[in-house]
Amino acid sequence: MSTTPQQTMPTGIDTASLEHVERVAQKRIRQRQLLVISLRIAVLVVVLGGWELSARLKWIDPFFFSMPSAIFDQIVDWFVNGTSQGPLLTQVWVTLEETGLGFIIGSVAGIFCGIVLGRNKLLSDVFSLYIKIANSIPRVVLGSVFVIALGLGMASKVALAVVMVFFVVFANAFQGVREADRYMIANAQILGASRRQVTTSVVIPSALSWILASLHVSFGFALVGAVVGEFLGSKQGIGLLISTAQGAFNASGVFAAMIVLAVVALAADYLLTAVEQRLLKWRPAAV
Amino acid sequence: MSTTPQQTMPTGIDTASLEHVERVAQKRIRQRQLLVISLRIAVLVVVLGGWELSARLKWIDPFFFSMPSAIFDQIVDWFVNGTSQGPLLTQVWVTLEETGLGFIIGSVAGIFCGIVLGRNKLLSDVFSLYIKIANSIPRVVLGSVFVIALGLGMASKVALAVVMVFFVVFANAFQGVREADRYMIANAQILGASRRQVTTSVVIPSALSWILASLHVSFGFALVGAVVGEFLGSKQGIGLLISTAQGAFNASGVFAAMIVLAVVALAADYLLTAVEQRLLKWRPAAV
Amino acid sequence: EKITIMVGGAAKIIYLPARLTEQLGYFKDEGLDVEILSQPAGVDAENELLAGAVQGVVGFYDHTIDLQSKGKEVEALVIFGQVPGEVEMVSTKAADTFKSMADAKGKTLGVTGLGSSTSFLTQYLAQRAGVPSTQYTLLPVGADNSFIAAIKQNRIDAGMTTEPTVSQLLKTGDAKVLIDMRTLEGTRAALGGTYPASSFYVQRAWAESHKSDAAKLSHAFAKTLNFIATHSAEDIAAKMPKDYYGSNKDLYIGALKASLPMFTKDGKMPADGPETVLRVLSAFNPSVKGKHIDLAKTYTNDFVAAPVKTAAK
Amino acid sequence: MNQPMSRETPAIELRNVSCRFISPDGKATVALRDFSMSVARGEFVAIVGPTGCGKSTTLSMITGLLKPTTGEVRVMGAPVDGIDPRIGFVFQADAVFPWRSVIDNVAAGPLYRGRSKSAAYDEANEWLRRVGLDKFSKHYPHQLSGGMRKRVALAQTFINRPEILLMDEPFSALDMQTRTLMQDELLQLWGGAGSVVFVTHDLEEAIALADRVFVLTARPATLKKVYEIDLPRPRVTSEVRYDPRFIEISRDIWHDLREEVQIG
Amino acid sequence: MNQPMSRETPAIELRNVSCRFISPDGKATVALRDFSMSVARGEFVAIVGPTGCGKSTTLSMITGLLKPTTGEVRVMGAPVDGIDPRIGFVFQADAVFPWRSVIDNVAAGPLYRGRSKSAAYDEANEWLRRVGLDKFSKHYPHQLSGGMRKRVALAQTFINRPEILLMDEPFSALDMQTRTLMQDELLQLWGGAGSVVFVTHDLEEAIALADRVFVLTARPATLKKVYEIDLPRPRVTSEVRYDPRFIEISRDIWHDLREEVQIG
Ligand SMILES: Nc1ncnc2c1ncn2[C@@H]1O[C@H](COP(=O)(O)OP(=O)(O)OP(=O)(O)O)[C@@H](O)[C@H]1O
Ligand SMILES: Nc1ncnc2c1ncn2[C@@H]1O[C@H](COP(=O)(O)OP(=O)(O)OP(=O)(O)O)[C@@H](O)[C@H]1O
Ligand SMILES: O=C([O-])O
Ligand SMILES: [Mg+2]
Ligand SMILES: [Mg+2]
Repeated sequence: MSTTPQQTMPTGIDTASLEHVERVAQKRIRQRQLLVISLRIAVLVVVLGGWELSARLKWIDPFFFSMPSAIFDQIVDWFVNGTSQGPLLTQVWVTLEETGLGFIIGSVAGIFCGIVLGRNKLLSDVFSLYIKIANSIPRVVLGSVFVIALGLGMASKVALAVVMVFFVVFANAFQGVREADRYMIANAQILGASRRQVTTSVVIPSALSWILASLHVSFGFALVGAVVGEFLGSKQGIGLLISTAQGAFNASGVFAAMIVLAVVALAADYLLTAVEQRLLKWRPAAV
Repeated sequence: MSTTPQQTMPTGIDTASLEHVERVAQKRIRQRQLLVISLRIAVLVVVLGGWELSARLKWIDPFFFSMPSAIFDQIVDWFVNGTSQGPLLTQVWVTLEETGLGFIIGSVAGIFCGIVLGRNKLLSDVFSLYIKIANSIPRVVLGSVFVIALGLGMASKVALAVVMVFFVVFANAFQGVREADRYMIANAQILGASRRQVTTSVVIPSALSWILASLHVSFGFALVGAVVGEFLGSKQGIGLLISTAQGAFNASGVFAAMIVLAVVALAADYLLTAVEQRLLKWRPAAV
Repeated sequence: EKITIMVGGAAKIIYLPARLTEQLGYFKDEGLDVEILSQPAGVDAENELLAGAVQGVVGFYDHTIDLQSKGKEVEALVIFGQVPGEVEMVSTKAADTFKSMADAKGKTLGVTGLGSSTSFLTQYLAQRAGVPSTQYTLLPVGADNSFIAAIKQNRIDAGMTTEPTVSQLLKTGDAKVLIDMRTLEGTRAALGGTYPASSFYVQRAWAESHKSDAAKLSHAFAKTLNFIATHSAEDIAAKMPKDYYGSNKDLYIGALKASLPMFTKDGKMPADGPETVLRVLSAFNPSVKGKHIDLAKTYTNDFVAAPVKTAAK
Repeated sequence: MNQPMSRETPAIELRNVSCRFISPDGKATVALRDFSMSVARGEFVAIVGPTGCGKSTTLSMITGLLKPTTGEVRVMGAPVDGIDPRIGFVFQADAVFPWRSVIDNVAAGPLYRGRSKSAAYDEANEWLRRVGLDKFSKHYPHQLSGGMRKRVALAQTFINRPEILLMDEPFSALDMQTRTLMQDELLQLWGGAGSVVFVTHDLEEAIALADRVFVLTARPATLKKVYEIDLPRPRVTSEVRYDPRFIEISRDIWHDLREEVQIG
Repeated sequence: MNQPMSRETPAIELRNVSCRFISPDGKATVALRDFSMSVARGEFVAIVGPTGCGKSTTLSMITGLLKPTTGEVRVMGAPVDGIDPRIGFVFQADAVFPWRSVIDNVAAGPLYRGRSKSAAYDEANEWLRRVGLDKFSKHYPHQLSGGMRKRVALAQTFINRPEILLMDEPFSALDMQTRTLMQDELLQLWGGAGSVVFVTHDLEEAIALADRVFVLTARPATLKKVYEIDLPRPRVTSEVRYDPRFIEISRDIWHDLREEVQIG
C-alpha cells in the first residue's frame, strides 16, 4: 500500500505486499510477546496472591512461610536501611563474587575434563570411576573439609561452588563430545586437521549445545554452593543473611534473601543466553 | 589353521582365517581390559598410599583427614559390630530408600516437565523463568522448609533428593527435546503421527542420550540430597552417621561413611549403564 | 594482627556477648582487630579452631572436655553462661501426662542432634529422674523453626531448646516449660550444680603464645558481661543489629529478659561448673566415658583475672 | 469445501507464492518469486530446475513445513495450515528414524494411523520385499548403505498410500536397475488415482513418469515452461525412452534448462 | 617404501579383503568377500555396482575409517593405519560442518594444513566461484539446498588438491548442467596427476570420466569385471557420450549390472 521507493528488495518481490506481510508478522510477534508477559504475570499473581491469601487466612502459618507483602517490606527495608551486616548490595556482591569465581572455575574445569576424557577412551576408562565416586560425596561434608583445608575466606566458598558446578558440566561436556558425528570428525581429519584441531573445530562446536545446557543449570548450583559455604562460617553474604534471619524466626528475611538470589540468578542467565545466541547463531531458528 | 567344519559362515569368508582374526581381536580386548584395571588400581594405590603416607608423616593432620588404614578399620568395625544407630546395612538401606525414591520422582518429574516445556513454546516461555528462579534456591534452606512442611520423616529427605535431581534432569530433557531433528519430526507427522505419538516415538528417543547423561550425574545428587536431609534431623541413615562422626571429631567415621556412599553410587551407576545399553542399542558402537 | 572468632550462630541469645562486645566497641578499646564469623551449623567450629582457620570459638564449654579426650588441648578463657540456657519444653498437648522428667517413659524427646550437648543433657535429666535411655526415644529435630514445627506437628512430646525459641513457643502457647535451665536455681535443681555452657575458648598453645591478645579479649568480654549485668534487656537489645530480632523486637526483649540470669557477671568459671559438665558427659558421651580428664586444663580464669596491662580508657 | 465441487478443485494449488529467506549478513535470498502452479487430482507432475532454485522449498510449502512469505498455498481446496497426513513426502535428505529397525520404520505409518500391529507388520514385510530389503528387516538404519536407507524411506511412504505424494529426488541414490524397478513400483502404486509431485534432476525420468513436466528458472524460481507429456499410458519406463516423441521433448527441456544454468 | 620404487607401487591396493558386519540379530552381513583391486598412480578409476553391494565400504577401508575383517589394504605402498591426509574424500552423506559458513567450510583444509588466513580465504573464494556459490559464502549449510551443500563438500575437498581422491556419488544431487560443469572441473583438477576412485550409479558418467571401470557383483561384493576405457583424452564429457565406442562399452556394462540386480 505504501510506495516508499527506498524499500526496494535486492531481488524484488513486490514491495507493497511484502511490507504488508511484514507488518502483519511483526504485529503477530508483538501480540505473542504481550501474551507471554501477561501469562507470566498471571502466574506470578496467582502464586503470590494465593500465598498472601492463605497466609492471611491462616491456612499456612506465616510464622514459617511469611507472606509476599511482608517479604516485600523486608526487601525494601534492607535496600533502604541496609542489613545488619552492611548494605544489601555488598552482601549481593560478596555472594556474587564467590559464585562467579566458582562458576567459572568449575565450568572451565568441567569442560576441560569432559573434553579430555570424552576424547580419550583410556583416560575415561580409568578416571570416570573416580569422578563418579567424587560426585557421590555430599557437598556439605565437602564444605567442612574445604574450610579446614582452605580456611574460612573466600576460597572455601568458591571451592564449594566449584564442586557443585563441576560434575554437571563435566557430565554434559563428556557426553556432548561422545555425540560428535563420526563422519564429521573423519571429514576434518581427512581435510588435514590435527587431533587438537579436530577437538577445537569439530568436537567442541558440536558439544556446545550440551555444554551450554549444563551451564544454564549450573549457575544456580554455583549460587547454592556459595550460600552453603557461607552457612559454614562467614561475616557477609546472602547465606549469612539467611541464617541470621532463620535464627531470628524472621521467615520474611529468609524468603527475601532467596528472592535476591533469584534476581541474581536471572540476571546471570540473561547474560548466558546472550552469549549462547552469539555462539549458536549458525543453527536453524527453532520453530 | 583349524578346520572345524561346524564353523562355516552363513556367507563364507574362509573359516580358518576368520577364526585367527577373531582370536587376535579377542586377545587385544583382553589385554586392554587388563591395562585399564591395572591403571585404575595404580591410581587408587597412589592416592591412598599418598594419603596414608602424608598422614603418618604428619604432613596432613590425621585428626582432620584421617588415613586410609583407619578408615578401613572403621568400616570393618561398623560392618562387624554395627553402628551406634544399628547395623550398617540398615543405615545404607534407609539412605538408599530415600535416594531411590527421590531419584525416581525427581527424574520422572524432570523428564516430564522437560518434555512438556520443550514441546510447547508458550508453556516454556511462561514457566522457564520460574524454574530458573527455583533452581537458585539453596537446597539447605529448602531443606528446612521441607522439614517444616513435611516433618522429619522420610518425606523431607525424599523431597530434598527430588529437588537436587529435578533441575539437572529437567535442563537436559528440555534441551534434548529441542535438539530433536525437525525433519524427523516432520516425517513422523506426515506419516500420520499425532502430537503424542511424535513425542513418544521421535522426541523421546532422540532426547534419550541427553536424559541418560543427566541421570548418571543426578543419582549422585539424589544421594547428596538424602544425606543433607538426614543432616537436618533423622534417626537413621548415612547422613546421621556422618554428622554423628563429625560431632565426635571422628574423621575416620566421616570418610568411612563417604566410602559407603561411593559404593552405593557405583552400584547404582552400574545398573543405569546396563539400562542405557539396552535403550541405546540402535546406535553405532563408539570407536 | 587480625583475630577471627567463630560463633556457633551469632544471632543466638546464648552467644549474645560475642556480637555485643563488637557493637559496644570493646575490642577496639583494647586495641584489637577482631572479626566475628557466624556458623549456624556449629559442629565444625572446633575443627576450624584446631585447623587454625580461626583463633577462638564461642560455643559450649563441654567441647573442651570432649576435645581433651581426643588429645586436643582447648581451654575456655571466658565463661559467658554459668548455666546452659537450655529449656526442656513440653508440648501443651502432652503436658497433662508429662509433668516431670520421670514421665519421660515411652515418650519422644527432641534434641538438636544426636551426640549434641542437648542430647547429653536430656539423657542426664532422664537418668536423674530414673528413666533409663532405653525407655524413651531421642529424635534429632534441629533448632529454631524445625524445632517449633516438630512440637506443632506432634512429632515430639518434649524437647530441649534455647531462647528465643522458648519465648516463641510460650507466646503461641504450643509448649510449656518443663525444666528451666536459664536460671541458676533451675539448673542446680535439674543438674545438681552450675553447668557452664556458652563460653569463649581457644587452643591452649595459642593462649600461651598470645598472652596479651588473650588477656585483651578476655577483658573485652568481661566488660561486656558487666554491661549486661548492669543494663536492662531493652538497653541491650537496642545495641544489637536489627536483623537479630527481625520484625519482632518484643519477642526478642522478652527472650533476653528471661535469659539475662544465665550470664556470669565477670566471665569467670563457677567453682562447681566443670565437675557438673564432666559428670553429664561421662554418663553419656562414649568418647569421654571412662577417660581421665584433667579439668584444670579445660579452662582458665587467669586472663579475665589478670591485671590490665594497657591502661583502660 | 463441499463435496460436489471436489472433483474440480485441484489437489495442489500455489497462487502467486513468494518465499524469501533472510541470510545472516542481512541479505535476502528470494527462493521463489510470484510462483503459481496447480496439480489436478490424479495427475503426475514432475519438477525440474537448476540446483538451488527452489524445488525443495516448494514441496515444503505444500506440506506446510514452511510458510510462504506472500501468496497462498491450497491443498485439496483448503489453505494449508500445518501438516496434512493425506500427504506422503519422501524427503531429499535422510529422515528415517535411526532408533527403529528397518521393519519398524516401515510399519510406523500404519501404526500411527491406528492399524493393528499384525496388519501393520504384514504390510510392512510386503513392502520390504518390494523394495528388496526383506533380508534387512532387523537392521538399524546406520547399518545400511545410502541407497538402502533411501529405499526404507520409500517403503515408509508408499505403505500409507497417500492421496498426494511428494517426492524430492527419491531415486538419485539408486543404481539404474533398482531405479527402474522402483519407478515401475511407483507407477503401479499411483495407478492414476492420487496426485504426485516428483522432483528430479533426471530429465528422462521426469518425462518417462509424468503427465506434465514443470521447468523452473534459476533462483528466484518462477515457472519457465510447462510440458504436457502426451506419451500413452501405461508406460514401461525402460522402453518409453526410445519413443521419438520422448526424445523430442527431452531435447526441448534440455535446451530450456541449459539456459538457466550459468556457473563460473 | 623407498623413493625409487614409488612410481611402480600402486597408489591403492586391496589384497583379498573381506569385510563382515555383525547385525543385531547375530547374523553376519558380508559386505566384501575376497576382494582385490589396485589403482595405479595417476589413474582414474570408477566403481559401479548394485546398491548396498559394498562400494562405500571399500572407500571407507581405503581411508582407514574401517578396518577389513581379513586381508590387507595398502595406500602408496604402506599398510593403512589411521586416516591419511594425502587422501581427499567426498562422502556419500553430508559431512560439511554446520557451524561454519560456506567460506569457512571451504577454507578449512588449507587452514588445517597451516596456510595463512589470507591465502586460504583467497583460494576458498576462487573455489566457491568455480562451484558457483560465490554469492553464498556467508550462508550456513542449513540455509543451502541439497545440491549446494554437495558443491560445498566438493570445493572443500578439491581445494586440498589431494594425491588420492575418493568420491562417493559426488554428483548425484546435481542437475545435468551443473553436473557436467563439475565433471569438467574434476577432470581439470585431476589432469592425470593424482589417483581418483569415483563411485557412481551413472554408467555414462563412469565411462566418460574413468580410465578403468570396476563392476562389482551384488553383496557380498567381488570384482565382476574390469573395463578399460580406451577413449582418447582429453575428453569433453558432453561430447564423448556420442562416441560409438562409448555406446558399446556402455551396453556391455549395462548388461553386466542387470545380471546383478534381482529384486522382488
Ligand atoms: N533456511 C534458509 N535460509 C536461507 N536461505 C535458504 C534457506 N533454505 C533454503 N534457502 C535458499 O533457497 C534456495 C532454494 O533452496 P531449495 O532447497 O528449495 O533448492 P532446490 O531447488 O531443492 O535445490 P536442489 O536441487 O539442490 O535440492 C537456495 O538458494 C537456498 O540457499
Ligand atoms: N555398520 C554396519 N553394520 C552392518 N552392516 C553394515 C554396516 N555398514 C554397512 N553394512 C552393510 O554393508 C553392505 C554394503 O554397504 P555399503 O554402504 O558399502 O553399500 P554401497 O555399495 O555403498 O551402497 P549404495 O550404493 O547404496 O551407497 C550393506 O549391505 C550394508 O547393509
Ligand atoms: O548440596 C547441597 O548441600 O546443597
Ligand atoms: Mg532440493
Ligand atoms: Mg554407498
